[in-house]
Amino acid sequence: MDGTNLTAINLGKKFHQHQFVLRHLDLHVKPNQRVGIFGPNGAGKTTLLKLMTGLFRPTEGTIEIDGISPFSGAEGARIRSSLGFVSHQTYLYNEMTVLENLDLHGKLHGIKERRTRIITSLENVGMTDHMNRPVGQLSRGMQQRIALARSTLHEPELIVFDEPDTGLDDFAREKLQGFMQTGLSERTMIITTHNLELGMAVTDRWIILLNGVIAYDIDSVATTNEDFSYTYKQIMSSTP
Amino acid sequence: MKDLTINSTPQKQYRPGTSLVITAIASTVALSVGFYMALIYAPEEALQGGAQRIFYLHVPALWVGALAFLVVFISSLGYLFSRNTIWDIIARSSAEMGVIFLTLGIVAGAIWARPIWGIWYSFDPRGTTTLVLWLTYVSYIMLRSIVGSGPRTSRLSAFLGIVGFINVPLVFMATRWWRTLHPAPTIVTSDSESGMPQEMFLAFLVCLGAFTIFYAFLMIYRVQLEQIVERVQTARSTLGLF
Amino acid sequence: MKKRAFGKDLPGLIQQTWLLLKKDALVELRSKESIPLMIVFCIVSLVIFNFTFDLRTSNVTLLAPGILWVSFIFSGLLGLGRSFTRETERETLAGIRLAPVDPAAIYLSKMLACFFSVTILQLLLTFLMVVFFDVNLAKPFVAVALPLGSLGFAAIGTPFAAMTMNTRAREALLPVLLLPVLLPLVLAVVSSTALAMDNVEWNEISLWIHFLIGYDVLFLTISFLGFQIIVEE
Amino acid sequence: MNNAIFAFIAYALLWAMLIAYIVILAKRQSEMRGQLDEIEHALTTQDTKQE
Repeated sequence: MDGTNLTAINLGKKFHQHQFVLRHLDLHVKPNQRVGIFGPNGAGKTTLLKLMTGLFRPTEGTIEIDGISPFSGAEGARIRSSLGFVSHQTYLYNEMTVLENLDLHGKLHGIKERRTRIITSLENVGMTDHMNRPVGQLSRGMQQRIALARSTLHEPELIVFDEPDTGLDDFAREKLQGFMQTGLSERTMIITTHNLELGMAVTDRWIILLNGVIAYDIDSVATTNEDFSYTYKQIMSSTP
Repeated sequence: MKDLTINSTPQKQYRPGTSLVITAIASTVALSVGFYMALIYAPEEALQGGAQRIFYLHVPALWVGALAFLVVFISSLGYLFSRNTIWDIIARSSAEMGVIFLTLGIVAGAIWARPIWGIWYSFDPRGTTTLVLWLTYVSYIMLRSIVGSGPRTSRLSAFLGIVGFINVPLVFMATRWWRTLHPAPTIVTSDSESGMPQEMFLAFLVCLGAFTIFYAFLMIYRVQLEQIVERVQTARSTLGLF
Repeated sequence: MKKRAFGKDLPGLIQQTWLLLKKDALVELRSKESIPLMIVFCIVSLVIFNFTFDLRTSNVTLLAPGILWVSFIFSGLLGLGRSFTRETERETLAGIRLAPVDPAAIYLSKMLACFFSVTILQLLLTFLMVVFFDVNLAKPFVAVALPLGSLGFAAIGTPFAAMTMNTRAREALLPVLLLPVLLPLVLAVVSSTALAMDNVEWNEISLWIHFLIGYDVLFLTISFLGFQIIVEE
Repeated sequence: MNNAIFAFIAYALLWAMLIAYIVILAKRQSEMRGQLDEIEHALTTQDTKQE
């Protein structure tokens, strides 16, 4: 498996007529790279991730995964199904059981041997005991684990995490971290989080996003955790 | 950061220029001539008297309303296919203009109907269709103001602009059949244009043309204004970025 | 060679539509939310009509088609809005859109879900009309007009509900936007229901039935093609 | 003739509406032009500061 690369050129997105949330953003993510994106609230992190996954259509510029735009017809659909997205929203139907939710997404992704794949992904997140319970009855941490199982069900080559640790307790966060480090090897991964420690532990390239532009971008080998934390705090404290 | 300044606004700018001045002069002249012909030149209609002169205002206003909504329809399609903001600006300007002219046409019609038919409003096919047209574009403007400005609003209102316009002939057909299959109200709905004296017809045509030119002038002015607003707001958010 | 319609992969479209439709049915069966709400609203409005119009056997046949369809449209609007706001509460629609799903499949599934739920509503409403007001609605042409009306309502109501789902004041905005577009449909169904109750011949009612079919086909096509521009962000 | 009064009302109404509309547009336009000048001025001073 070669992994997937992602290229964004001159990316821009606006929701209101005159306000760009992101503008003139260039980013290249190499196969198997693990990128951590940090920044204050409203910096455009979630927007960037939703553009990557094809949930948002760019207002300006292009985004390509393995050289293909996620909006280009059948090819684009194939590319979109090689992506996984974990958000702080679970995207799960509370009325349906864990198994029904995963089965629906499995079918929509056109996965063969769904049953074994579902069991495997539930084992990965340690939720096999709860698969016949409605999602609405599970705790927030459990729901987040199911969301993780949902987004890795189709074995995506590029996984995008949008603040996956929101609302998790320390124990659940540790499990998440372990899963990211060991369970998702050989994948391209992009993660945003406010938890700098968690972010630095699971990624090897660190980006700080500020007001819709990349303010800082460095490889983990080129810096130390302390230096990066210092830079991060400097940039954060400089924002109004 | 240099390229973030307002000079890089992608849309083509209309400068307050020749087209605006020409249409301004043309519409002033045409409207003056039109009203002279409508009020003085055209002979008094035997049956309806002075009230008939409202027609030189009523029909052109409704015609411009319908034309404005045709423009909304076309520019909505244009926006969906090209995603160029200029189409959206034209659509929203034209929708506003259409509502204003249609309101005028409906009110003028009511003022005419009171002395002639003895009622202010008749839900005949034309009356109903006009009212539905008016409602559709009032709701169009409401949608825009509720969702706020942005690409999503432009797409949603383009869809509404298309569906609303396609709906108009359906409303007309449905109301006409409704009346033919139900007892019709005992009022004459025909304008009996066949027996119109030539002077009347001429005055009518001049008014029609004058209103159309006036619409063109207002549109140019309105689109220009909208582009200035766009520039101001882009500049503002650019300043915010610094 | 795959079968294609409007540039879409047809078997995939049908399969996705079926999946999403089953999902909607399951969610509705478990939550028991929209349909009971619509039904109770409908009964309440029938009771109110009974008193405000002072319905008796002498005038009820004249007013019945109007009452039937007004109750139907307003209860239907309630369920229509609900089916999309339910999807936005936990952004589940975004979850669906993450999978390679054709927006047209989302449209078809929501449209069919709406069609089925308003059909249930309509059957019950017809039954209640008979019980409460003793009008004879068991006519063959009524059976033709009712589903055509429901289909048209679902066809054009679905994109409008999707349009308003993320807006402020959506409960008020949906009827304001939708009712002008529904007017021809309402005229056609009320007229054809009234004619059908009069036991007219086919050639007298055929105009309206053809009109209804045309309306349904037209707005199904427009919504089918245009749904993508409504759901994308 | 009584009917002529109705015509007169209609024409007066037309002119009142259209003039009101044009006045609103013109007001808004001059306001916006003022703002634009202000912002452009602010931008140029900012540019010279940066240089």
